[in-house]
Amino acid sequence: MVESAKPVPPIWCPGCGDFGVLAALKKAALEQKVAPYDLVLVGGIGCSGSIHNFLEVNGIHALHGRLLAQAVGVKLANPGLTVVAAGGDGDGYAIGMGHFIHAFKKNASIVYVAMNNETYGLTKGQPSPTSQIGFEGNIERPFDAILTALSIPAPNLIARTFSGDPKTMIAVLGEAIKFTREGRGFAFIEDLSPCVTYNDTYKLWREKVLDVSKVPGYDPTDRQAMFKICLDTMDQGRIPIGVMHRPKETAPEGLEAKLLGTALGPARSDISIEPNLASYQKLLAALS
Amino acid sequence: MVESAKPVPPIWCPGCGDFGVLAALKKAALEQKVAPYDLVLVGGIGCSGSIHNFLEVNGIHALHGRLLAQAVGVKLANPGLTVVAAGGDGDGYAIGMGHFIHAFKKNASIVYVAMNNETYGLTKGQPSPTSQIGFEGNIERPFDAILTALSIPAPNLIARTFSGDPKTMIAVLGEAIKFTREGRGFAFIEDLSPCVTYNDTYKLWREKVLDVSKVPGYDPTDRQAMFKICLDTMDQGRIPIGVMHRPKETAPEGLEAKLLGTALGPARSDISIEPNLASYQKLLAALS
Amino acid sequence: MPPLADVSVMIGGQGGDGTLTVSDLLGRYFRKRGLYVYTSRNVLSRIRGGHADASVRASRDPIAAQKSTVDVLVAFDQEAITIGASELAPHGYILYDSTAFKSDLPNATGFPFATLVGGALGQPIFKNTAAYGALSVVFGFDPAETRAVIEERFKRRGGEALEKNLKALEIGRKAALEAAGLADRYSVADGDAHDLVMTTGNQAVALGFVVGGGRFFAGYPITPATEIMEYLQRYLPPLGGVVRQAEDELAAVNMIIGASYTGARVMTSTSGPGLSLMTEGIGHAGTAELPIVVADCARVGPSTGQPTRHEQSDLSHLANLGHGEFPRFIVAPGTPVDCFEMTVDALNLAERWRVPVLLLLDQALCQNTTTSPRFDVQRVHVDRGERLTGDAVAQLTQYKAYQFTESGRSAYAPPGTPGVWAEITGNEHDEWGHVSVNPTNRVRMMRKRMEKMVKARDELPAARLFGPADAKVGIIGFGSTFGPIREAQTVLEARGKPTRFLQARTLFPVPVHEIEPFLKSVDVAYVVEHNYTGQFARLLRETMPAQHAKLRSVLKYDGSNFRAPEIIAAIPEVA
Amino acid sequence: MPPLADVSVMIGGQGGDGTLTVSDLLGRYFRKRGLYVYTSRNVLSRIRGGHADASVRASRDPIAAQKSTVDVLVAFDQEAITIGASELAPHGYILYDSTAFKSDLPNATGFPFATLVGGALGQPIFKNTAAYGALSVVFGFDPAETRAVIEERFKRRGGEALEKNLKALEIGRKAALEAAGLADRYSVADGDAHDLVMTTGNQAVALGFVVGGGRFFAGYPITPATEIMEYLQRYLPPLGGVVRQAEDELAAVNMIIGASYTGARVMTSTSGPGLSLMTEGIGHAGTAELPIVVADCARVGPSTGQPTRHEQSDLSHLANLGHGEFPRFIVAPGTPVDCFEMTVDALNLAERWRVPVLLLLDQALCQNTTTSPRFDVQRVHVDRGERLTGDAVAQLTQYKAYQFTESGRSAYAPPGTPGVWAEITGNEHDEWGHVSVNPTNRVRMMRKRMEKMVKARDELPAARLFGPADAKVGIIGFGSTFGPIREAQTVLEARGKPTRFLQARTLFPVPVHEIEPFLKSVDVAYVVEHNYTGQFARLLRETMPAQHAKLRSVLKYDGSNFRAPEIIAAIPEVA
Ligand SMILES: Cc1ncc(C[n+]2csc(CCOP(=O)(O)OP(=O)(O)O)c2C)c(N)n1
Ligand SMILES: Cc1ncc(C[n+]2csc(CCOP(=O)(O)OP(=O)(O)O)c2C)c(N)n1
Ligand code: SF4
Ligand code: SF4
Ligand SMILES: [Mg+2]
Ligand SMILES: [Mg+2]
Repeated sequence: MVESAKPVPPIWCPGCGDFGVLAALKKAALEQKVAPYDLVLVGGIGCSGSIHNFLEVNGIHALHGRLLAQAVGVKLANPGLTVVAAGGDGDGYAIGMGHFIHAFKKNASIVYVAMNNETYGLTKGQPSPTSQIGFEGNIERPFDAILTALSIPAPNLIARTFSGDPKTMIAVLGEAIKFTREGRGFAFIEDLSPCVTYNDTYKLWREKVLDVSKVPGYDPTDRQAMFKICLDTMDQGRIPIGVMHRPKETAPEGLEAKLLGTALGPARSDISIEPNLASYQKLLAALS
Repeated sequence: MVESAKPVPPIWCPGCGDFGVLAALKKAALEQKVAPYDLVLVGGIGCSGSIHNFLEVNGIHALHGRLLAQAVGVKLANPGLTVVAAGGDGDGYAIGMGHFIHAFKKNASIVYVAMNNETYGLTKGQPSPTSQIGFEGNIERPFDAILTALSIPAPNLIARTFSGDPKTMIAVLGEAIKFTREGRGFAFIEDLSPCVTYNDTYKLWREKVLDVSKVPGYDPTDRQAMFKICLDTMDQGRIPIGVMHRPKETAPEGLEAKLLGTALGPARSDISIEPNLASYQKLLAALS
Repeated sequence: MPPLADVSVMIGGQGGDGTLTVSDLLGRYFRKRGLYVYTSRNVLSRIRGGHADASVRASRDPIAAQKSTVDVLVAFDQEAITIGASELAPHGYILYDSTAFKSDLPNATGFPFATLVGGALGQPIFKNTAAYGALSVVFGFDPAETRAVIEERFKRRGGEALEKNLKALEIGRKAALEAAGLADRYSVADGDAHDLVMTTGNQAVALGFVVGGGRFFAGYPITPATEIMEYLQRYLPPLGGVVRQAEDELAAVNMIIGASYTGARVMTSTSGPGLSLMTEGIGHAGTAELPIVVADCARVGPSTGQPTRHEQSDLSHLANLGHGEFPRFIVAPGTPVDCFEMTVDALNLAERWRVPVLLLLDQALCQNTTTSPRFDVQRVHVDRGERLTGDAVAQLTQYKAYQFTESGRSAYAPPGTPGVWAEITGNEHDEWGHVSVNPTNRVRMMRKRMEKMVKARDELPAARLFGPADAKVGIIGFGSTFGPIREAQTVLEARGKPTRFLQARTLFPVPVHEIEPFLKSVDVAYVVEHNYTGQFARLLRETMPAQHAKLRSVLKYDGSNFRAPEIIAAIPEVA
Repeated sequence: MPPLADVSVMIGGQGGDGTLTVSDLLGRYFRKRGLYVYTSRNVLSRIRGGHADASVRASRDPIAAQKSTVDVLVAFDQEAITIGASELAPHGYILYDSTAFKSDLPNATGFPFATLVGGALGQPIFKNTAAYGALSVVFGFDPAETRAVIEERFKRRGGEALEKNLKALEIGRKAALEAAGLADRYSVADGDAHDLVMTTGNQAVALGFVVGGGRFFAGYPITPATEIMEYLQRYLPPLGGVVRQAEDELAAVNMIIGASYTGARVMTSTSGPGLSLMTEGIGHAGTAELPIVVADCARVGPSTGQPTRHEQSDLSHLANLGHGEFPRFIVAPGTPVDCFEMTVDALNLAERWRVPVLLLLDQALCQNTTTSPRFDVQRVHVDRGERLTGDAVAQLTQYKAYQFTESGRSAYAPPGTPGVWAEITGNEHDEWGHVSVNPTNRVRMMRKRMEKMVKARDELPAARLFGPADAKVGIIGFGSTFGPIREAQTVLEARGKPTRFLQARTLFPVPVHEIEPFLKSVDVAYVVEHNYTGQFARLLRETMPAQHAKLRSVLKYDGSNFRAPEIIAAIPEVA
């Protein structure tokens, strides 16, 4: 057996919510029988973004905020890979906001786990786009990624989990991996992953989370209804968790499927001259 | 009278929807009695973004996609100015998407007119984030800025107008200018402004637009209801126009008001040493 | 007048007047007559209206630059005359559309093209084809071939479009034939250049990318780079490749980085503003050792600058871009064939050395059309470096993505290779790809990366030398200045003033091994470039300070590209 | 042993062990004794865990660098010994926390700090204060003053925190007093440096910004720049200023551009990755002639690199960043007083010349603390250039934002000035600010902008010279290398080997008028910098090629900053 990069021990503070994501991801990948060499974990920059170092998988440490652009590139170039992007709320919703919104629209079949701790952990606790008013002087209303995700008309899987609830996490992550492996498009999971050092919300969140599937009228195929359920839940001071959108569409709607059908794609094409010679000569002959 | 930069003739193709925005803006600014030297027009890069060259106002031609960041800087530095940012759908929803979403959240009192022609005009007709499927090979579902605007929890003014309907445009632009001059926060108007050269949608849009205020249950203070009205309207193949959100809040909630209260702000502060000497000495003395 | 062996026609008008069509039709005709052809344009960054002009030049000799004088000027607006008159040759003549304005110039004839065509066809826009018709009379073109050009050009649009254009042609011909003294005013000597293609640098780059094995492209529209993406949107999908218009340049460069990680051959293309935005991404590729190619179609900077106009002022940025230090190769083609072949080189170099390769182009090279020899697929060689397949990996005991090796190149097994995983990062890392702050490792990794610029030296595109080896006046240039410099050399040669021209094709790392001997061989060397500070000359001074006294700069930064006489005039030793 | 006149203590442990607190407490004590103090740190880019260390140095002479040897090492983990032992002076000693591990080294004593404190106070985290207590015994500190330091440091947190720290102190003292042969093992000579402040470059920049009239700041968190934003969040709002944490660096730089347009004095601060992202914005400011200051707190690059570690490898990027060409000034302070004063200079220069000014810092300068003379507000002068008020505008017949003038500076009337409007753009423009492609205007505008770099020459921060004018060995440096270079000079001076040091404070445009005479005056000049390619030396070679043979590079790029002996060792003429 060839020796390959070994995982290093997590660099997180003891008790950090990110441990939950790591454990759940390990479990879900195993349950979904993804070979480690077929799984690509794209990490952001932040405490959360180092997650790929702690697993025996292909890992690419992207630039701050660019993990989704890189992840989409990976998937389109080799649709055979299972691609999971994971990073922080600062990474995803501040510097990465443009790519975040466009990821729903592009709808490539990748999983994105945004590890939301309502702060910038690695740079020591500044407010992030999801921070509450008053946190470290924050005066802007917190961004709600689920509401915005629901506003983008594309057949994405949308969910929120909580690191204090590993069972749901594993189930949702498993569903998301499966969803993307079926080529059905973008699967977004916001995981509430407390930063015990700068913003310890474990207790608060445990009290506040509310599983939307328990709310009367729950129908994850109906954007408009879910938008209302989420807003109402938030108005009651609770945080909705669970699957917020599970598209009706079951066909492989993923961008890579639309672009490539069943072709192998750029990474696995034979690019030597011989097999392509006829096509090349045709192209060149068309020059006038 | 001192001679200052004179407007140049518009460079738009005859019939371009952007002429509508120019005319309406001129009218609305006049009606709102904004002195030309107190009005700052921040243009994006695109056909639309050159609008500031065609009016007798302060104009700053921002970088492609950065007009909102620059406009917010203008307002926070001198809250006495009336600030209108205007640019294209490519500028605002593609390269500028991150700042777009954050503009709602920041809620500085500026008007933003996104001139949506569902294409990149100035670069000759490529698909933009709002392009329909099939337009110039586009395979991504169009982004709907109004739905997404409604998903961001902040007391913004949100509206859509149509260059083919100047009366509504003038009214809505006037309301937006007034809203921001009262320091109430961010006012977003998406104007449907057809590109007659690359994507002539005048006729189609004239048939499709539907004034939401005519829809039963119309209540622009209720995000959730408006979200539903818009989705339903779209499901019927129509394009909702009108005011989609008019916040209940009437206090000066704008970011500049929160930060500065009634202070004059950075641009108008006296920064000479004398008047500040005592404060400076206190700061320096605090060094240990 | 004797037949012209080198003819130039300029067509000016308002955006939308169809000036480009006239130059295109003329170009097609001249090519049929075995001439070398160069067409260029000078347009505003707006879609309609505003003055714009197009030029076509045809010659019995190879050319890749505008002529310094205009033989015939076609004016659809007054501005065309204001601008064009100063360039008009003494024997030159002006045809103008008298629907738009009147001119008193003695050497000018007005035709109411718009009115004539509008009356006959209902659509004045065909006035451009009428002007082509009038020109065909002025130059004494063969009527059948003149017509054939129209048929070829409009056959795809077919039907009514073709018919109306043919009618407009006749209207123009008739008007010119009826005007006194215009018929056969000039004649153009036929040439013997055949089996050439007419292409732009952008098209050649797109073709080079495909044939070089490029299969993943992401970009964002920007003048003058957009056509590369547009060509690839046609070329790549049938080959199983992917082209994406990204939401911005940050996404574009990061998408190709992600795709490169999987082992695909990738490229993006952009111009100055987009390039500036890609700065962080390019540095990431350099550190993470992910091969990417970035084509920069330079235009007038800084900032939004002049989007449609010509400059070569991105070189300093390219050579130094990015915080920190990482290796990069900057290669600069000078002709369409270069564009084709060096895009392949760029892909090979990027993958072998696992570095970002920056393909530096300029607006004139990108968008002007040149007659070019056909591209030769036989000369293309795809070299993937130490790329590991599953079988090869199985033979290993260890797989380290950043392994220190003698050659300076680490083998790479893309994700999906059974048994191994690639751990890739833009943080400083050890051989395994694990984040490391160990100072010894840091120093080794820096050297590993930076020494690629030394070790790859002999694989980088070689400079080309033109002119006698004993000439004492040297000229150095890159990119589209190739055309006017070669032309200047020819003129000077004929005057008995030989020069030696080094066409640099690798600009960074500066090929000292090529340029130093060259500098030593001449008394003085003129570095010709389109920028203010003499960017390539600055690099030469930094790397070969001992030769600095020989260096002179010939600079132009007004938005237009060099013409041969300007270069000659700037060299006192031969001017 | 005689009293130490220059003492160094290193404290190593896991992140969260509180090593920084120990160095801070020691620093406070030494300052009370009239010593110059320098504290530095070596931390990982992670919040807890992983090895990190802090160092404190105190000396009777001014210092701004680490000592090359460690007198006493405090180890909370085994790694501290692995790393620190090699730096330990021959007479050095190690105190370690025997709760964590055991050591057999002869010159080491273990104390179960964590257990002792944990037992008595319930919280082992106070072990760091216990270590401070033990150190106070080892160095024979005055007990009352040792205690007073704790009181000062924890008085703000007050109550329980203060009480527990005081108890931990006593626990540490007691343990050390009971250990054989430790008490008064060393003594440190008192100094006579008083009325100094202890500060970092980041704090000094923040203060300079405020006093220089800066009122608008937008930034995005990034190590090692974040503290500038954090200080300003405290300083500015009471003065009517605005500080915003933006959504990213693109927003930050564009927000300050917008604010600058209104006439406010603005700044952003960042480090490499953010700087790369700001490239396009900085070029926009340069073209639009909107004054901005960008502070770059350099760290180890390229890409994400080593976020917490030291380097000076952004200079080439800063000097060349951006497509196209636009003017910029790069100024590089070397001390906290420089940081304060040159931030003011940067604001003045930016506004007078309407250019981007790049304030180049480095991690060591930004984050290490130095004893510094107090900042003198009397030396601060606010110069707003040709800024037009409403009254001044009323006297004009014309107002052109980009007026061509003899001085090269155009007057500016911000929006809101009655009667005029500012038309500002990053496209090429005429004097009025209207988009223009006129070639003559283009050339004039390029010259207008670029010549600022020539015309402003005598206003740019001047280099400083140290050492005898007739010394034949020259040293050139910038930024935090000031400290170790000055120290090296002092050592060499004492050895009878004089050197002359030019501290460059303006790096770009290269101050040829300062450096050329300097180079001419010496036989050889060592350019000391923290990067791989010798970035400043490259700029010198480019601009003064005739002097190139004298230039030598002394480079370090392993993430740590120079110590004086390393510099001495690199200069064969004196080593
Ligand atoms: C372009 C750029 N800007 C800033 C930084 C500095 N930075 C590193 S991590 C981080 C934010 C981390 O916050 P988040 O994404 O929420 O991750 P967390 O640490 O909370 O998991 C920032 C701003 C960077 N690395 N790159
Ligand atoms: C950073 C950058 N990328 C690309 C461009 C090229 N560009 C100019 S305008 C434009 C898009 C215009 O589309 P839109 O914003 O919708 O405006 P429209 O012309 O349709 O009004 C682009 C991509 C640029 N100027 N800067
Ligand atoms: S700082 Fe916060 S987010 Fe980072 S590892 Fe510690 S607990 Fe987790
Ligand atoms: S190209 Fe389209 S958007 Fe641009 S000016 Fe013409 S009609 Fe308007
Ligand atoms: Mg976070
Ligand atoms: Mg548009």
